[in-house]
Amino acid sequence: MNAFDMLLALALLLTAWRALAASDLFKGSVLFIVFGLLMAIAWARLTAPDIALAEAAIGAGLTGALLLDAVGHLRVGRRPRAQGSTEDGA
Amino acid sequence: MSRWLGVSVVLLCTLLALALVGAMLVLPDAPVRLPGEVAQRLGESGVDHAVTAVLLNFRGYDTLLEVAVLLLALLGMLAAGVAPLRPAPFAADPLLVALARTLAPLMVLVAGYLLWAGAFRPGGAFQAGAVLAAAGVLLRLAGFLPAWNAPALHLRVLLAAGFALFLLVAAAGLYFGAMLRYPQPGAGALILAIETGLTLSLGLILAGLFLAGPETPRARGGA
Amino acid sequence: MSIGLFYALVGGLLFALGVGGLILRPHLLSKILAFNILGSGAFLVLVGLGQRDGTPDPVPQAMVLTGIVVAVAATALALALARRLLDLSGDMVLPGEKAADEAEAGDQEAAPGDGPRGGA
Amino acid sequence: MMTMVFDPASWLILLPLAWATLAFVLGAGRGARLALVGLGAQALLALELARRVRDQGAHAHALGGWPAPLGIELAVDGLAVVMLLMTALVALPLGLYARAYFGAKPKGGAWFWPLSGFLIAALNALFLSADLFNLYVTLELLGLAAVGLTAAAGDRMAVAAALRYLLATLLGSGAYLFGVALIYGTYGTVSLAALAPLISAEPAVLLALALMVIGMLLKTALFPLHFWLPPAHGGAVSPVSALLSALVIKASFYLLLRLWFGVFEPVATVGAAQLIGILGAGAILWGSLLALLQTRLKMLVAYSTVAQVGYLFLVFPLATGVSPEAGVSAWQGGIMQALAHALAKAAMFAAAGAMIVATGRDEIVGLSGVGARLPLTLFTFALAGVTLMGLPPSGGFSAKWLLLMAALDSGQWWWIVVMMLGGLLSAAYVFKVLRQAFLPAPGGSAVGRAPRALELTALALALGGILLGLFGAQPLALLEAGGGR
Amino acid sequence: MSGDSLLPLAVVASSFVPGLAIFFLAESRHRLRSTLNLFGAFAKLALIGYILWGVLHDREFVFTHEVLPGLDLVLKADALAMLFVTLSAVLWLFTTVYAIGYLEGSPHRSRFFGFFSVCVTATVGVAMAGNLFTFFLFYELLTLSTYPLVVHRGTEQALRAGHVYLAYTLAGGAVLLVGTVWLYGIAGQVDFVTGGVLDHLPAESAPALRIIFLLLIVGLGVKAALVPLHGWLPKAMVAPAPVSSLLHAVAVVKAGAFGIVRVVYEVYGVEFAHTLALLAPLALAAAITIVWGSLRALFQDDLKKRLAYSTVSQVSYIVLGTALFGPVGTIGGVVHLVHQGIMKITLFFCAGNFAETLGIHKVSEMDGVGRRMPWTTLAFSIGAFGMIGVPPLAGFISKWYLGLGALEAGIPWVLAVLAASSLLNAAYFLPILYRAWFKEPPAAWPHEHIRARRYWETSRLLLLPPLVTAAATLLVGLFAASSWTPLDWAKLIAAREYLRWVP
Repeated sequence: MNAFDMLLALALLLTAWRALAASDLFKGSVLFIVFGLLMAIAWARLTAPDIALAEAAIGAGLTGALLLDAVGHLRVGRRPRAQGSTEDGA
Repeated sequence: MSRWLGVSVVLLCTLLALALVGAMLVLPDAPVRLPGEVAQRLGESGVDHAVTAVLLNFRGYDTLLEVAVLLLALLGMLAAGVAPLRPAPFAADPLLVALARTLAPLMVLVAGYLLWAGAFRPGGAFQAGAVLAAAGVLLRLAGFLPAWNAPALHLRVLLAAGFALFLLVAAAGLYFGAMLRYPQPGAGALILAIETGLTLSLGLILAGLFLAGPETPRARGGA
Repeated sequence: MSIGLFYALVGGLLFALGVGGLILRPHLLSKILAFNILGSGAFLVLVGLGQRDGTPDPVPQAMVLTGIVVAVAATALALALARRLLDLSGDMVLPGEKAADEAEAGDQEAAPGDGPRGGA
Repeated sequence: MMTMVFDPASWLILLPLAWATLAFVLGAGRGARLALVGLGAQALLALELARRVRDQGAHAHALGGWPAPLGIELAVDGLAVVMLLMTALVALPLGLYARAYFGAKPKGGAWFWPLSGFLIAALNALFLSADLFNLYVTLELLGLAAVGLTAAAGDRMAVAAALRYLLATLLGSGAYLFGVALIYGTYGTVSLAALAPLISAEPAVLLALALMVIGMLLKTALFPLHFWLPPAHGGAVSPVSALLSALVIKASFYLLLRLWFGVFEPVATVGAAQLIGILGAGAILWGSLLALLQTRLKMLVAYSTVAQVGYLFLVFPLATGVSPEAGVSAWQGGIMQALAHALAKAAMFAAAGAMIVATGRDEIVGLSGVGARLPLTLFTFALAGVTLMGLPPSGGFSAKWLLLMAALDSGQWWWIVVMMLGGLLSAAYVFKVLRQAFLPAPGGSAVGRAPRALELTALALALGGILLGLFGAQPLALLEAGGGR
Repeated sequence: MSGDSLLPLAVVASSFVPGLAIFFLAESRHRLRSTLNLFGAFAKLALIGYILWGVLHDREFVFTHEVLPGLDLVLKADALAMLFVTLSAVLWLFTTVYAIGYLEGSPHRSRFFGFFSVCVTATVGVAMAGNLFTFFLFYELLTLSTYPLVVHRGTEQALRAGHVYLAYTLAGGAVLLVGTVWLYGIAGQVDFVTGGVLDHLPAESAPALRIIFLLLIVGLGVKAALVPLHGWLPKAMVAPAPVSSLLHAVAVVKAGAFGIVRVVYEVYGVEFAHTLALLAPLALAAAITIVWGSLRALFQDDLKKRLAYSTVSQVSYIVLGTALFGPVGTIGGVVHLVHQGIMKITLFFCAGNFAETLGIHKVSEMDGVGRRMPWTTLAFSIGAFGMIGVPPLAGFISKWYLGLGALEAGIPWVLAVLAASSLLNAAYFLPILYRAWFKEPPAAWPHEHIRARRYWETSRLLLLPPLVTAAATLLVGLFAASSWTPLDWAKLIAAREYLRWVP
C-alpha cells in the first residue's frame, strides 16, 4: 500500500459518491464509467489482471454503454409524453 | 420517503461502514488457504492459468449457472414485451461508420486472441465475449445491425449454443463419475471447446442486451 | 496494512455507499448505478480480504469474474425494464417514489452542490 | 463410474436447464409439451432421490470430481430432498395449469416456458448447493427468472412491480454476497462443510450473518421488507403468481434455515431469533389485515402470502435456544408450513386465475355468481383457505400444531396468541371471498366458464394441501432420515 | 390392517363418499342424488348395526393412522361413541328424507346435499373420535361444513348469520386448539379412555390442568351454546328447516355437549375432575344457561327462534348431568343427549312443516293450525310435552335422573333449577299448543304453498319424519326400562365411567 493506492481509493470513493449524487443522469453515467476504469486499475493493483480486463470490458464498457443508452432514451423518451402522447396505448 | 427515514438510512449506512471497517481490521488469519491447493492441482485441470482453471474446472459449475443467468437476462428482456421489429432507427454519423468498418474486424481478432490466451494467461471466454459484443454494439450504432426483439430461429440457436454445449459436457461428466468432470487427457481440449462456444454465445447475448431492448419513442420517431 | 486489506476496506465503504444510494435515490438509473457500486464493493472485499496475506488467490478472483457477469446481466435486465417503464408511463421512477423525487429536487435547489444524502 | 450416470441430484439441475434452453430455441409461445415432459421426469427424479435418502441417508456429490473446499459440492439431505419434492410436486400441476391458462389467455405467456425452466433449475440448484458463493449464483438465477416472469404480464403495473422486485432481490443478494465475501475473508473457504467446524463469533462473522439474514429476509419478503411482494405477486399473470408465491420465496427461507440452524448455529443468538419472530408476528397481523382490506382478488391472495411468510419465521424464536423437543417441533412445524403454504398458495392463485378467466375481472365484488358457475373452483379456493387458516385436516394445521407445541414446550406463550389471531384473521379474508362468491350473480353480468384443466389442476394442488395434513408423518420421517438438521 | 379396524373408517366414509359424489352431480339429477343420499344413510345404519353386534361380542373396532409423529388419528367404537353415532345415523336418515321433500324444486341442491353429507360425516367423526386431536379435527370440519348450510339461501340475512356463526365457532375452535395442544404437551397423546387419563400426572400440573379445562370448556361451550357463548344459535335460524333440525338435534350443539361429556369423563375422568373442583363451576354454568335460555324463549314470537332458545336451555341439561358427580346424574345427562335430539328434531320438523305448508313462521300465526294440520300438530305436541317433562315421555326420564343425580351429588339447588326450567318450558310451549288446538283458524293462512290432498295434510316426505320421531319420543319413554334403549346404554356408560365409585 502506498500513496498511489491512497489516491486511487479516494478517487474511487469520490467518483462513486458523485455518480450517485449527480442530478444529471448523463453526468452520473459518465462518472460511473470513470469509476469502472478506476476499479480496473484497482484490480490490477490487487494482482488480478483477469478481473481488470473484465471490469474494463464489461463493468465499465458494457454497463457504461448500457447506461448511456438508457440516458439517451430517457432524454428523447420523456419529451413526447410531456406533449401528451397518443400512440402509447399499444 | 420522509426526511426522517432518509436520515436514519444515512445513519445506518454510516454505522454499517464503520462496523465493516472495524470488523475487517481485527480479522485473524484465515485457517483455510486455497491458492496452494489450486497450484497443486493445476496440472490436472487441463489449463495452465489458475483463474481459468478455477473458472472452468474447479468451480466450473458456477460458470455454468452464470451463463444461464446471462441467457436469462436476455429472456427476461424479451418477456417484458417489446414493440415489433423496426429497421435501424437513425442515420449514423459517417465517422462512426468508418470507425466501425475498421474496428469491428480488429475486435473479432482481439477476441480470438483473448480466448486462446485464457488457457495460460489472463483472458478467456468472458473477456473475449465482451469484446465481440462491443464489436456488435459498434456495428449497431453505425447502423449495420438491426435491432431485434424477436430473434429468429438461427439467432436463438446461436444464442443458446454455447450454454447448450457446456450443459452437454456437464451431463457427460456424469459418465466419468461426477457432473462436469472432464476425462483426464482431454480436459484442456474440452475447456477450449467450451470456451469457444461460450465466446460466441456470450458475445451474441451481451450484444443482445443492447439490440433486444424495447423500442422507444426515438425509434418510433425514426419509423 | 496489506494492499488486499486496504482495498477490502475501500470495498466496505463502497458497499455502504451503494446501499444508501439504492434505498434513497429515487431515480431508477441512480438505483441501478448504486447496485453496481455496492456490487463492486462486495467484489473488492471478496478478493482483497482473501489476499490480505499478500498472495494472489485465484479462487475469489474467479468468483468475482462470475459476479461481474451476473451483475452486468442484472443491470441489463433492470435497464431494459426501466426503459419499458419509460415507454409505458413516460418516466423512469417507480410509483410511490415520485413524491420523493420532487422533494429531492427541491432539496437540491435549496442546497446546490451538496452531496447526496445516501452515503456513508 | 456408470452409477453416477443416473444420479438424480445432478439431473434435477441439468434437466430443467436443458428443457429451458430447448424451449428458448423453439421460440416464443412454444415448448409447453417439452416442459411438461421435463416436469414429469423431474417429479420421478425427486421421488427417486427421496427414496435414496430414506434408504441410504444424506450424501454429498463433489462436482467435477473436486471435493470441497477446492470444488463445489452438492449436499443431498432430508431437508433438501423435502424441498425438491415440494418443487417438483407443485411445479407439475402448475405446468399443466399454465398450459391450459395460456391456451385460453395467451397474453404474457410468450417466454413462460424457458423462464420457468430456468426458475425451477435455480430452485433445485439452490436446494442442493453446499457452497456459499454458488448459492449466490443460484439466488441470482432465481431472482432474474422470477423478475422476467413477473414483467411478462407486460402492463405498466407489472413492469413497475417487476422493477421493484428486481431492485429488492438485487439488494438482498448484494447483502448476501457481501456476507459471503466476509466469510471467505475470515476463513478462506465458502464450502458449508468446511466452514461448519470453523465458525466462531468473530465480529466479521456476526456482521456477515447479519447481512446474509437481512438479505434473505428481504428476498422472503418478511414484514416490513415485504413492500415489493404484493404488486409483483398480485400483478403477474396467474400461473406466475402461483409459482412465485408457492416456491420462489421458499428458496430464500430455506437458505436462511440452512445458515441459521446449520453452519451458523454456534453464533446465532436468542435475541436475534426473537427479533425475527417479532417481525414474523408483525407479518402475520399486518399481512392478514391488509389482505382483508384489498378489493382485488389477487392482491388479497398476495397479502395473504405476506401473512403466511410470518408463520415461517416463527421457527427462529421457537427453535433457537430451547429444549431439543421444542426445537424439533418448531423445526418440523416451520418446514411443514413451507410445504403446506406452497401447495395451498399455488392452489389459491390457480383458483383465483380460473375465476378471473371466468369473470373477466380481478375485483372481489365481481365474484358474485362464481359459486353457482364454478363450484369446483370455489371449492378449491375454500380447501386452500382451510390450509391457510390452519384448520384440520391440512398441512397448515399440522404446521400450526407443531409450532404451538413448540411454543408451549418452550414457554413462549406470546407466539400462541399471535398464531391464533392470525388464524382468525385469515379466516376473515378467506371467507370474504367465499361469501362474495356465494351471492347470486347480479342481472346482466355473465360469469363464463373456465377451462376444465384449470379447475382440475388447481383442485389437485388444494387436495395436496389437505393430504399433507393426513400424511405429514412421511415427509417428516424423510426429514429425519436425511438428517436435515 | 384388518377389516375390523377399517370399519370405523367405513362408518365415517359412508356419508363422506356419497357427499363428494353429490357435489359433482348436475343439479337436475335429483333421482340419483336421492338414491345416493339414502344409500349412504342405510349403509351407515347397516355398518353401525354390525358394529353394535360386534361390540356386544367383545370385539374391538379401532382405526389408527399416524398424522404426525406422536399424533394419531384414532376412530373407535366405544359405548359412548356408539350411542351418539346411532343417534346421528338414525336422525340423518329421517332428516335426509325430510330434506328431499323440503327442498324439492329449490336451487343448488347438489351443493346442499353435498355439504349436508359432509356435516353428518363430521358428526359421526366427532362421535367416534378416539382421542382429543381426532375430536378436534372433526369438530372443525363440522364448523366448515355447516357454514355453507347456514348461508345456503344466500340472502343478506343468511350471510350475516353465517358471519356471526363463523366468528363464534372459529374463535371457539382456536381456544379449543390451544387447550388441546397444551394438554398434548403435558400428557402426550390424549386418548379417550373410560375413567380418564390425567390422574397420574404430578400434582404440580394441577393449575395448568384447570386452565386447560377452562379452555376446553369454552371452546366446546361455543357450539354447545353455553351462556354467554350462545349468541350465534338464534341467528343461525335463517337456515333451511332440515339444517336447523340437524344442527340443533344432532350436529353442532350436540357435538359441543358431547365434547364436554368426553372431556369430563374420558380425558379428565369424572373423579379426577371432581378432585380438581372443576365440576361445580360447570354445573353452575349449565344451570345459568338452562334458566336464561328458557327465559329468552318465552319472549320470542318467531317459532324457530323460540325453539332455538329452547335448545340453548335443553342442551345444558346434558352439561348439567355431566357435572353432577355421581352415576345417576351421569345417566340423566347422557340419556338426554339422545332424548333431546329426538324431541328437538321433531319440533323443528314440525316448525318446518308449518312454514313450508302454510307459510307460518310466528307463534302468533298458529291459531287453529291443529285443524288444518292435525298430524303435524300432534307430533309437535308430543315433542313439546316431552320437553316440559310430562311422563311417560322421553324428557321425563331425563329430568327424573337429573333430579335424582342432583340429590345424590348433594347439590339440591339443582332441583330448583330443574323445576323452574320445567315451569318455563310449560310457559313457552303450552300457549302454542293452546293456540294450535283451541283457537279459531284465520280465514286465510299466511302463504299456503302445499294444498291438502285427501289424508295428506302436506307432502308425504315432510309428514312422515316428524311422526316417526314423535313416536320414538313416546316409545323411548314408555319402554325406558327395557334393554337396548338409550337409558340402558346410558346406564352401561355410567357404570364404566365410575371405576372407583362407592355410593
